[in-house]
Amino acid sequence: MATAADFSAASEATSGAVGKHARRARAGARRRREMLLVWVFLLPSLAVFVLYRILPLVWNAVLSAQQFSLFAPSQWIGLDHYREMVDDPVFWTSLRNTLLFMARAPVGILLALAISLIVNAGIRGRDVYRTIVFLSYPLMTVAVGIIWRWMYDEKVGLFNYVLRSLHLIDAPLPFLQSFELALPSVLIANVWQILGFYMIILLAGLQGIPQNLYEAASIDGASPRQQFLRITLPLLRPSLFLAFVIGIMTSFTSFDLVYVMTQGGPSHQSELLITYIYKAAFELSRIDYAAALTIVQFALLVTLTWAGNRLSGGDAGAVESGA
Amino acid sequence: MALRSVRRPLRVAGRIAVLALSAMTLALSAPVSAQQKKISFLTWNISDQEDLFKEWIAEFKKIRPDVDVEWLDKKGPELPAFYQTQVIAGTPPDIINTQGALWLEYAAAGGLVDLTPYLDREPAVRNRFNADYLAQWKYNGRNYMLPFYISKTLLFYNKTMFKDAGIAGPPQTFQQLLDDAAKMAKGEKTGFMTLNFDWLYWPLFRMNGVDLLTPDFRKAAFDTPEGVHVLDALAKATSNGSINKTSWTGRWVEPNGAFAGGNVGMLLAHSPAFFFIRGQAPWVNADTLGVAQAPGGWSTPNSHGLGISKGSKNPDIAWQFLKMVTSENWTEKLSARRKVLTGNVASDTKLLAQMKKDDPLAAAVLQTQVEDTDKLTGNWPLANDSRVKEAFYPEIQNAVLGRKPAAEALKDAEVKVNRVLAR
Amino acid sequence: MIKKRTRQTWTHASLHLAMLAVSFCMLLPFYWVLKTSLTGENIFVYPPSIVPVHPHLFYYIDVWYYIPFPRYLLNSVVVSVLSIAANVVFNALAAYALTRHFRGRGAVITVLLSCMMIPFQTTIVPAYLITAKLGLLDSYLGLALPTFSTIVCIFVYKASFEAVPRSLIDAARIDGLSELQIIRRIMLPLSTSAVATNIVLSFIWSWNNFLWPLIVVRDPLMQTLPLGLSRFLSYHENTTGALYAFCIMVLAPGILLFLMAQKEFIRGLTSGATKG
Amino acid sequence: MHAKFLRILRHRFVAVPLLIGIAVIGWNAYVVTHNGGTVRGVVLGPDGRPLAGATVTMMEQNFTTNSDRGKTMTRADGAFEFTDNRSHNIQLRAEKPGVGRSDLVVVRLYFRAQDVTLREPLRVAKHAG
Repeated sequence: MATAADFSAASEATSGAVGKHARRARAGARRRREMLLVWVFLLPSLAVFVLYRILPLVWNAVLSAQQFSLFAPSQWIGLDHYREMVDDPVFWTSLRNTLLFMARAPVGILLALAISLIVNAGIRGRDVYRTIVFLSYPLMTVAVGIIWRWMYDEKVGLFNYVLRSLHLIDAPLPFLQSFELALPSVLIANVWQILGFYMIILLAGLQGIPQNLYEAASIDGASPRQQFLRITLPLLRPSLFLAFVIGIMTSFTSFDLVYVMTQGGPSHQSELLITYIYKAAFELSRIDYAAALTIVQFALLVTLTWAGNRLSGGDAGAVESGA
Repeated sequence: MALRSVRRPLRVAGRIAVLALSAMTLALSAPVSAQQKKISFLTWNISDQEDLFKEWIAEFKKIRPDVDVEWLDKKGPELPAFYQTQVIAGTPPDIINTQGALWLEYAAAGGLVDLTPYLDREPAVRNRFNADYLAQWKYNGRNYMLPFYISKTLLFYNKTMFKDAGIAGPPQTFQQLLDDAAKMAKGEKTGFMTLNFDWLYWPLFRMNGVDLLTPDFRKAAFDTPEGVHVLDALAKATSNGSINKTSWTGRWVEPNGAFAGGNVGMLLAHSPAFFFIRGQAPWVNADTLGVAQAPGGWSTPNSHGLGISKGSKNPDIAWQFLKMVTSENWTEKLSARRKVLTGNVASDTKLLAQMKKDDPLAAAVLQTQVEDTDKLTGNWPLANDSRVKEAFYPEIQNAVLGRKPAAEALKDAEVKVNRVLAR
Repeated sequence: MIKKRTRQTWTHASLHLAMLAVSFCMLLPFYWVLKTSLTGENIFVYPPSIVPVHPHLFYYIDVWYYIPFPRYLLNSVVVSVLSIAANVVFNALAAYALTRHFRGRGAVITVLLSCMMIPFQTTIVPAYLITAKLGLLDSYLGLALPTFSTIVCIFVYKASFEAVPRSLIDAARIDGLSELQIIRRIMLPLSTSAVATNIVLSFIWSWNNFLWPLIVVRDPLMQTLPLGLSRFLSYHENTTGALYAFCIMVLAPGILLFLMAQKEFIRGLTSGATKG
Repeated sequence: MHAKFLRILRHRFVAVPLLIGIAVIGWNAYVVTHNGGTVRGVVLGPDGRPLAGATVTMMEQNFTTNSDRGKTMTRADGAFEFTDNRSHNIQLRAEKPGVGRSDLVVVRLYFRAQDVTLREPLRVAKHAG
């Protein structure tokens, strides 16, 4: 796949008849015109993100260096909040939980990849399966939260009811009340809800792969496994990368299911950074400390994604250098 | 040549601008009324009383035709987010209704108007209310809120399960409560359950003489042998199943749902829980559900108050509205429709009398709300009440769910609470 | 020959078996929500009842009358339509720009990626202050503006725009099509699955948006559907059946749109053949 | 032109909204013609025969409380009729002093003020205590 740079070079070569100087002037004009065009196209989206993401981030950054009180003027206190954060055990627990929570992204993506491959394989009833898997995503989190909390209930929950009737366990497992099982339980519920979303992203990627590549490969006698490794996976890399980045992202922003199911679990054991930020801001009325937490979380995420981007070679989902 | 090539992106930019403009005209912002004065009141998850609030607004229109009244209602977890955003934006609702101790945070930070001068000027308004309940909203001796509707914890018990386990009546002591709970805990049934938000579980400690803080509220006072004994007993009862684990991690739907399911012996909760449970439990009637004070008569109030925001542009009009709303005529309507006690002594007695005839079981529940009002606990006037809770309660969870021994948990809790109190 | 067919039927059977297991796990919680919305029973009763006990539809009718459902539905639809329209246009433009190489392209991509990392819950207060300054409080535009562009969808478009072969674009440019026409006539028709993904996702995110409308709207007439939720979580009455019926009614439009958009997914496959 | 119009009509994004629109209009038409608010029924005495002169109370049930909406008397043939029902969720109870009281019958309707005739009669029986 030729990159855009080769494109502009090619079109320049075709107009060789005109003098070199004129050609360079026209190329310069065309590049300036293209630059203007690109920025005009980017303007609307960037405007929305500046207004509703970047300015609030700046607001949080400024606030994190202040002693803010709702009803009194706030004073500058520099890095006190960051110092307080260092010896705040809940911060470290929620940070550890958030990193653990990220482990669900690959699990979810692998499951979704398997499902979308099967659904894409053209077996009968594929639309029904696709809708069923997607069904859970648009459901409101409060309903998901209450039902999963009931299913995990120690005494009357469904899981314990099934496990005990199959004699797999003797004493009921206190899923949401145990310090070890609370976070994994919420993690499973989150995978259950977000599976449909990953499936859509991967399906959109699979649809983009031209069919004739498979036909050509099967004529050459490539086995389905080889076809998968040499055609599907490479061409699916942008979608997989996108799904993985979203997976990391949403572990920092999947607030409502944890908040509805366990409010941070028994003594912060299922507390994520995002639920701790919301609690600090609105339950403890400490918006300035929450702002500092937001900045630290943002910095952490930027480094994580930059590292991920560096590891996977191509820049942000583009696959020019590959295939 | 250059002109033509520049014109095309301009045309493109023009087209995008037109699109943005047409989107803007779609903004149907609400019409701004003339210099008509306006007050607004924000209620805490009481959207079921929309008709009553409309009648409030209509009545106030008669008293003050020059004032428009706007009603807002937000669910519990989201009310602080909405209110704080409005305060920062400089447009706080004039009147705010809070539950539990949230008002303390705002009052201590100077966010609520001190109502004491208004009350001193009109003693008749002060005398409307049950003094113990009115005192709930005092901070440094100043009154910041009026009672909107009041509730405190009581002990519900499942009479059928009591009969099956051979227990005569409600427990009178902490030890008897644990023993009765142990008798009923078999299979999926558990003996005791409590709500845990806003210190509702605190009577379990207070009935053993354990208090959270020293009388001057400066230091933690719970790390005592009695404290360790109580926490240790609760931990043991939770591990052997006589206390349902959801007591320590559930919020509202699960504990009440489980009790309504009919497989929990006793529930320590406040009166609104009764109506939630009755709605879900067809088995509830005077013979199957018992109602009593917790052992020792101790209870944690969880009342709703009405206060005036400091940022309000016309506090006097807001006060006039509050006076109307807490008058006997209107509190009577609220208590009749929602079956709650409003702290207005006259209308409460009238409601109780009426309820004894129509709904004796609900009357028994509400009767407990006005008894032993001198034994209220779990309501310390702390400016940073939520931070103390955030420091204390996780350690209790560590102990009762068996992650730390009780003594160690209380010691760690004491360090954390003292650090919060010192800040 | 026979061995090949049995092997094929065996793999088909195992695929179906796998999908049935997945469907069972996905449907179980959903079935419970549906069952409770029909019977309104207390789910904490033990043993759990698998089959609904004399189900009826009257909880759905309670929900219809209990909150101003038509008005909330209208608000939600207007906000979602605004959001979808803006999403498709803005994301396609941005993605097309990103397929071109220009100075600062890497910077723009890192900015977009970093914007993805700012969770909405931390931007409530500043976003409200900005909307107030723009004078868009209590308005459809104020409600929809934050969802006018989604970074995920920009990258989905970018991936499928890059799959469009250069030759088609060069030909179009030689024919004198303007950039916008190229996008509308060539790029979008060839990435229908990306468009479908964008429509479905932006619909669901704006439709299920709960915290933002709760903060930005004071006028009860401008509230969107999810805000009716607090009506069913009120302390004071039994609304379990109605709560689940409400959740199903909020869910239904999302599923309907997904079913309709599914065809786009499949057509995306077939049109892929012409690209080669 | 005709074929093109048909093709658009069959297109999903046009056909489904159209169908929903027609269903909504049809349903509203049915609602408008059937919402007189009349509630008819029959009251039977302990012996199973129609009971005249019994008072039937209608209560409107919403989630928090149920409030009285009115009373009517049964005619000679034991039949009764309310004409002012505005709710979609009502409860009926018949009683006659000296004879007894019927159970509380919950009547759920598909829309407000739907005209309904009770299939099951209200049975007044001697209640213990």
